Amino acid sequence: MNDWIAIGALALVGLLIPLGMMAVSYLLRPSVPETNKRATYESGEVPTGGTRVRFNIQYYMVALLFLVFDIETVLLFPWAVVYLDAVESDAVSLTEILGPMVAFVVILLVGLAWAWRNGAVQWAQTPRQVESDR
Amino acid sequence: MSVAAGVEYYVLLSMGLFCIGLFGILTRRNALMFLMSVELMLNAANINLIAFAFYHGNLTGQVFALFTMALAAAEVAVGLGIILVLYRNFRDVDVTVPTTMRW
Amino acid sequence: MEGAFSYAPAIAAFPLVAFVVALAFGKYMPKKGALAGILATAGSLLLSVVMLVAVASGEVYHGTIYEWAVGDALTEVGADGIEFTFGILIDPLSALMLVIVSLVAFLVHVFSLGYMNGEGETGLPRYYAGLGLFTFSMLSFVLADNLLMAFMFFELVGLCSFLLIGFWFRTRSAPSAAKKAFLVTRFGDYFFLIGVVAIASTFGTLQFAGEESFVAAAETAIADGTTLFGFGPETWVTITGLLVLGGVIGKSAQFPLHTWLPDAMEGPTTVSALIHAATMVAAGVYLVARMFGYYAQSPTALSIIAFVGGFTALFAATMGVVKDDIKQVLAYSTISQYGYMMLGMGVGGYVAGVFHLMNHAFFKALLFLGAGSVIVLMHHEQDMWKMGGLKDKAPVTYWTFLAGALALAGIVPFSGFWSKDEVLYDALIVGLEQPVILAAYAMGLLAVFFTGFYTFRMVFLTFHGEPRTDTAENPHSVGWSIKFPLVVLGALALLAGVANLAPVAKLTGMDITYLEFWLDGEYGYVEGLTYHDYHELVAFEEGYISSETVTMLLGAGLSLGLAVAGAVTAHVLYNVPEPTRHTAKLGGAYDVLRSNYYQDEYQVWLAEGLTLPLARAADRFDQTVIDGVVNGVSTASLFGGDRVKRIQTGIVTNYAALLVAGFIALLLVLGFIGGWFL
Amino acid sequence: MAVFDLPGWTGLAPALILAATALALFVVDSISPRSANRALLAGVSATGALASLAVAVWFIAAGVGQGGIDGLGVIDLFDGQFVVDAMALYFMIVVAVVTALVSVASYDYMADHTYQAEYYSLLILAATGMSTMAAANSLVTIFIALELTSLPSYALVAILKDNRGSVEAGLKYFLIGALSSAIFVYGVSLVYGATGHLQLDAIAVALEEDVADGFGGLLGLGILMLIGGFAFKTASVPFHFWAPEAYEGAPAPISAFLSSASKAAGFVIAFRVFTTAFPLEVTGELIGLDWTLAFVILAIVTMTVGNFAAATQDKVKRMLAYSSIGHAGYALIGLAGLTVDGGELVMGAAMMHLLVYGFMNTGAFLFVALAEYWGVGRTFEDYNGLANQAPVACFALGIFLFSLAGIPPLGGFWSKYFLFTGAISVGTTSMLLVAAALVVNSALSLYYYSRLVKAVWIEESVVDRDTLAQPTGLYAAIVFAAVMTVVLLPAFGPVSETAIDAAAAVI
Repeated sequence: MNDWIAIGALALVGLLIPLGMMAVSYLLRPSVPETNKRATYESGEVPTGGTRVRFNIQYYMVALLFLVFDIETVLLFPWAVVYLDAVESDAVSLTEILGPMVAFVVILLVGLAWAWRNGAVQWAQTPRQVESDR
Repeated sequence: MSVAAGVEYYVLLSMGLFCIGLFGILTRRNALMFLMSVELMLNAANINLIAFAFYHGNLTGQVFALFTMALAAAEVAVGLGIILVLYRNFRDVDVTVPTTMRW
Repeated sequence: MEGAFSYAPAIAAFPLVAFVVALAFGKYMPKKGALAGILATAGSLLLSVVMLVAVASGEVYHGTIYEWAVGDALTEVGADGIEFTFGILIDPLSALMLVIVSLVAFLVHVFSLGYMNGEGETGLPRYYAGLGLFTFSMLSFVLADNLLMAFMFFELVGLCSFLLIGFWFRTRSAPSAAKKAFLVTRFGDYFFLIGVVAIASTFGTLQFAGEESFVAAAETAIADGTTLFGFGPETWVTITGLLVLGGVIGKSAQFPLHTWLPDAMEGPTTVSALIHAATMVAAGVYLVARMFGYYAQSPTALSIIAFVGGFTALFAATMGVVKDDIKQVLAYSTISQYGYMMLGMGVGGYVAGVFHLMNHAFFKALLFLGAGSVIVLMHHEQDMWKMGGLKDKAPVTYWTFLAGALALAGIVPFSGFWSKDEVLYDALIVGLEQPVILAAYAMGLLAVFFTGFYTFRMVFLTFHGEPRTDTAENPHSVGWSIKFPLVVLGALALLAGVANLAPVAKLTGMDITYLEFWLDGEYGYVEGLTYHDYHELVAFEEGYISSETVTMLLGAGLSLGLAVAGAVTAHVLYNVPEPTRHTAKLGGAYDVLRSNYYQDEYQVWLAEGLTLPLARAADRFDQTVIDGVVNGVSTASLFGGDRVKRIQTGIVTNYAALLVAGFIALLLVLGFIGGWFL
Repeated sequence: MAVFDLPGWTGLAPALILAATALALFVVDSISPRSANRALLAGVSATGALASLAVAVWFIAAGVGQGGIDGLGVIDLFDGQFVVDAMALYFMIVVAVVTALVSVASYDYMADHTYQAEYYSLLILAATGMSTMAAANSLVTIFIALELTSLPSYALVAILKDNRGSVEAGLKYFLIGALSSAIFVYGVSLVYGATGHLQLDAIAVALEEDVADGFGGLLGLGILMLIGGFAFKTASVPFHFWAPEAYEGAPAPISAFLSSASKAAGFVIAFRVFTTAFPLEVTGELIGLDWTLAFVILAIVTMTVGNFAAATQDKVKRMLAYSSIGHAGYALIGLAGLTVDGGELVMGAAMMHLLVYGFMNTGAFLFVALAEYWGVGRTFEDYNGLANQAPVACFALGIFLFSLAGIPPLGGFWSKYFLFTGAISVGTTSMLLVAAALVVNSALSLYYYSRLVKAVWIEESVVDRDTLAQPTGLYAAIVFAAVMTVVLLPAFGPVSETAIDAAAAVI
C-alpha cells in the first residue's frame, strides 16, 4: 500500500507544481495586449508572412524516407548484439548469421533504389524539370 | 521495492498512456493529432512489453518492442501520405470533413 | 438363364424409347410414331416371354439397379439405416404380369393403327408418346422391387392416364374427365404416400422380397410383439396396409373412389382398353398381390379388402344395367370385375385374384377393342339404342365380342367363368366361417346375375335385332389392324381359363392347376413370395358344406345358374327385333341407378360444400395472418436495416467512438458473465 | 516427394514467391520508372500469384502438414515462429487465387492509372503479408504480417489520388486500422505480460503450467484486445466501420481483394491463435469464461448488422460491402462453435466458406469493377438491364449472387449448409441461437442479392446504352471465378475433407 502513497504523492506533486506556477503567473502578470506579442518570432528579424507557410512536398518525402530507413536500422541492433557470439559458436554457420541480415539490407536497398529512380530524393524540381520528366 | 515486483505500476502507466491516446483519438479532429494519439497507444504497449520482458526475464518483449517501433514508423509514413492526399482533395486535414460516403 | 435377366430393364426401356421417339420425331414418321410403339411393345413382349420362360425354368431375379440415397435412419424396429433404390424383382407374379401388360399394350398399339390412324386423328405423335410412356410406367411398376419405386411409377401411370384421357383436350368433357381421374386417384395416392412413409419409418426398408423386406420385418415384429408407434404390431400393420390400400382403391376404382373410371371413357377407346385391361386399374390389384404377404398378416385389412371388393362388384354391376353408352357399360363392368379381384385377394385367394386379373385383362381388352371396332363401324356413335343388327355386317367383331361377353358373364367354359368361380369359391369357404366375408360373397354372387344381364343386354342391343339407324344399316368397314387384335384376344378369352381349371382338377384329380403351381413356386420362386407362404400367413378358417367337392359344385352351379339367368333375362327383354326400354319397371330405382347412386353428387358436395369453404378460410388465413406476418417481418427488417445503416454516419471520429464503445460493451458483457468485476 | 530434400525455410515458399514477385516489380519499376507496360506488370503479378498457388497446391498434394505414413508432417520454422501445416497452405491457396484473379482483372480496370508498378507491387506485398499470416505462429510474426498486409492495403484503397471517394476511404481505413492495430498490440503486450511468451505453443504451455496465475484479468483483457485486432482484419462488428466506406471507395478489384483475401487471412490467424495459444479449458479457468462466447456474440451481431444494413442500400458496391460484413459473421461461427473436445467440423465449414467466398465475392466485386469500367453508375437502377448488353458477365453475376445467398446447388449453399449443421451439432443453446441467426440472415440476404439479379436481368434499362466493351482481363477473371463457384460443387468432397482435416490438425 505504501507503494501507492509514493506514486500518489509523485502524481500529486507533478500536477500541483505546474498548475500552481501557472496560477501564480496568472495572478502576478500584467495584462498588456499588444499585436507584436502575437507576431511570429524570427530571431529578431522582421517577420515575413505567417507561420503557416506551405512547405514543399519534398520535405515530406525526405522526412518519410528518413523516418523509415532510420527506424529500420533499429532492427540491426538485436542482430548486432548476437553477431559476435554467433560467429564464435560452432552451432551456426556464417551464412546463417549473415544471410538474413544481408537479405534484409538488400530489400532496403531495392526500396532505396526504387525511391531514387522514382525521384523521391530528387531535390526541388524546377517546373521545367518537371515538364521534361513527364 | 524491486522493479520486478512492481510490474503493476508499469501496467498502470501504460494503461494511462493508452487511455490518453484513446482520448486523443476520440476528441481530436486533426488527422495528425489522430496519428500522434495512435503513437501514444503503441508506445503504451511498448512500455508493457519491456516491463514484462524484465519481469519474465526474457528478451522476447524487448525485441517485439523494436518491431513495434519500426512498424509504427512505417504506419506513420503511410498515414502521412494519406493525409497529404486528403489535404489535396479536401483542403483540410480535419478527419470529420470527408463524409461523401455514409449510411 | 441368368443372362436373360440382364435384359430385364429393357422391357421397360423400349416403350420409353418409343415415347421419346414419338415425341421428338413422331411428326416426321410415316405412321406418326405408331410403328415405334409397336416395335417397342413387341420387343417388350418378346423379352417378357423370355422372362416367363426363364422363370419357368426355375430362375428368378432380384437385383438393385441404382441406389439413389442411403442414409442413417432411426426406425421403429431398430434398423439403423435406410436405402432408397431402383431395383428389379422378377418372380412368377411379375413375369406373368409383364407378359399380360406387354401383350395388351402391343395389341392396343396395333389396334390404334386402325382406330386412330385410320380415322384421321390429329395429334397422333402425342397419342403414341402417351401410350409409350404409359406402357413404360406400368412395366416399370410391375418390375419394381420396392414400395417407393412402385409408388413413383404408380404416380407416373396416373399422370399418363391424365394425359391420354384428356387426349381430345379441345372438347369440354375430356379435360374435365382427365382432371377428375387425376384428382380422384391422387386422393387415394395421398394415403398411399403416407403409407409408404409409415412403412419406411417403421421398418427401415421398402423391399418387397427377401430377408430385408418390410414384409419379413413385419412378420418378425408381430412374432416379437414389438410395439410400433404405440400400437400393437398387428394393428400397425393393418393401419399401414390400409393406407397403402387407399392408393389401390383410387387406382383400381373401388368404392368410393370409383367415380373417375366411367368418366375416363372420354379418352380414345384404345386408351380405355389399356387403362381397364392392363395398366392403370390393374396396377391397384397388382400392388395388393405384390405385397400380399403384408396384407396376409392382417385379417382385418383382408376383410376390409374383401368386403370393399364384394360391395363394389355388386354396386357397379347394378349401375351397369341401365347405361346406354356401350363404353359406359364396359366401364361399370370393369369396376365390378376389379371388385371380384379384390374380393378374391381379400379372402386369401391369391391365385384366384391373380387368375381373374389375367383373364380379365384379356377379355376386357377384347371387349373394349371390340367396342372400339363397333364405334368405328358406327361412325363414332356410342349409344347402343342407335345400333342393332351388326351381327351379320361385322362377323369378326361380333364373334370375338361375344367370346368376350361370355367370358365376362362367366359362362362355362370361357375363361371368366373359371376365375370368377374360383374367386367366389374361395370367398364361400372362408365366408362359411366369417359372416363378414359371407356377406361379401353374397354380394359377389348377386353381382353375377347383374353381370350376365348387362353383358347380354349390351350384346343384344348392339348386334342383334334390326338396325335402328342408318349408320347401323351401312356400317363403316374395319381393317386387319382392328381384326387381328380382336382375334388374338378372342382366342385368349376362350382359352385362358385352361391355365387353372381348379374345379376340373378337383373332380378328376388331375394336376392341371398350372397357375397355382406357377404362383406356388413349382417353377422359379422367390422365398416368401409364394402362394404357399401366403396361405400359411392368412389367418382365416375355412369351412365346407358337407365336403369340399360338394361345396365347389354348389358354388359353381349357383354362379353359373345366376349368370345364365341374367343372360336369359336379357335375352327375353332385349333379343327381339325392336327392343324397347324396360326402365319404367324399375320405378324410382331407375333414377338412383341412372345417377350412379348420387356418388358424383355427394363427392361434388364434399368438394364444393365442405372443402371449398375450408380452403377459402385457409386462403383468408394465409392472405391475412401469414402474409401479414411475412410482410410485417419484411417491413420491420427493412426498417431495421434502414436504422442499422444510420450507425454508419460517415464521420470517422464517430466510428472510433462507436468502435471503442462496442469494445467496452463487449468487455462489460463478458466481464459480467465471467465474473471479472466481483 | 522432393519436398523432403529442400531446406526448411522453403516451407514458406508460397509467401516467399510473392515477396520475390513484389521485389521483382520494384526492380522493373526502378529500371524504367513511369513506364506503363501494363501487360508486363500484370503478367508478373499474376505469374507470381499462380506460382505461389502452384507451390501451395503441390505442398498439400505432397502431404505437408499431414500426419501418418505418407504425410510429411507439419513444418516448423524459426523456432516455431512460423508453421506450415494444412491450414496454412489452405489459406495460402485462397490468397493466391484471389490475388491472381485481382491481378488479371486490374489489367483492364487500372488501364488509365499513372502508378501502374506501384499498384501491382503494393498488391503483391499485401498478398505476401496475407500469405505470411497464414503461416505465422507467434504473436510477433502475426503482428508483422498483419501490418505488412494492412499498410499496402491502406495505400491501395487510396491509390486513386484524385478521387475523393478513394482518398476518404483510404483515410477511414487507415485511421480505424491504426486504432485497431494499437489495440491489438496492446493486447499482445498484455498476453505477453500474463504468460511471458509470444510464440503460440509456448503461450499454451505457459497457461497449462500456471505461469499466468494471478494474471487472469490481464489475460482476459489481452485476449479481448486480440479479438479486436482480428475483428478489424475480418471486418467484424464493432471493428467493421471502415469496411463499407473502404470497399465502396476503393478501386473495385481492391475491394474484392480486401473483402476476400484479407478477410480470409484475418480468419486464419484468428483460428490459429485461438486454437493453438488459448486452449479452451485452461484459458476458461483463468479468465472465468469460454472465449467462444465472445465469438458467439460477435457472430450474431456481425451477421445481423451486415445483412440488415445491406438490405436497404442503393449502391451496389456498398451493398456488397455490407454483405461482406455479414459473411464475416458467418465465418465467425467457426470460432464460436469450438468446444473442448472438438469443433473441427464447424471450423472446417468456416474454412470452406472462406474458400468459396474467395471466388463468389471476388467475382461479384469484379463485376462491379466491370460496371465501373463501363461507367454505368453505381446504384441498382444504373445496373438495370445490363443483361441485354453483357449476358455472359450478368450470368456470372447471377451465379455469384445466388451462391452468396446460399441457394443450392451452388458452392455457397454447401459451405453455409455445413456451417449450419456444424453449429447445430455443437448443440449448445448459444450455438442454436447462432444457427437460427444464420438462417434468418441468409433469408434476408436473398432479398438484396436477388434485387440486384432482378435489376440486371429483369428491369428495363433507364438510359439507352451503346454496346459495352468486353475487356479481356476482367472478363477472364469473372468467368473463371464463376466457373470455380460452380465447379466447387462437385469438388466439394475433397475441399471439405481438406478443410476439416486442416481444422482437426490445429484443434
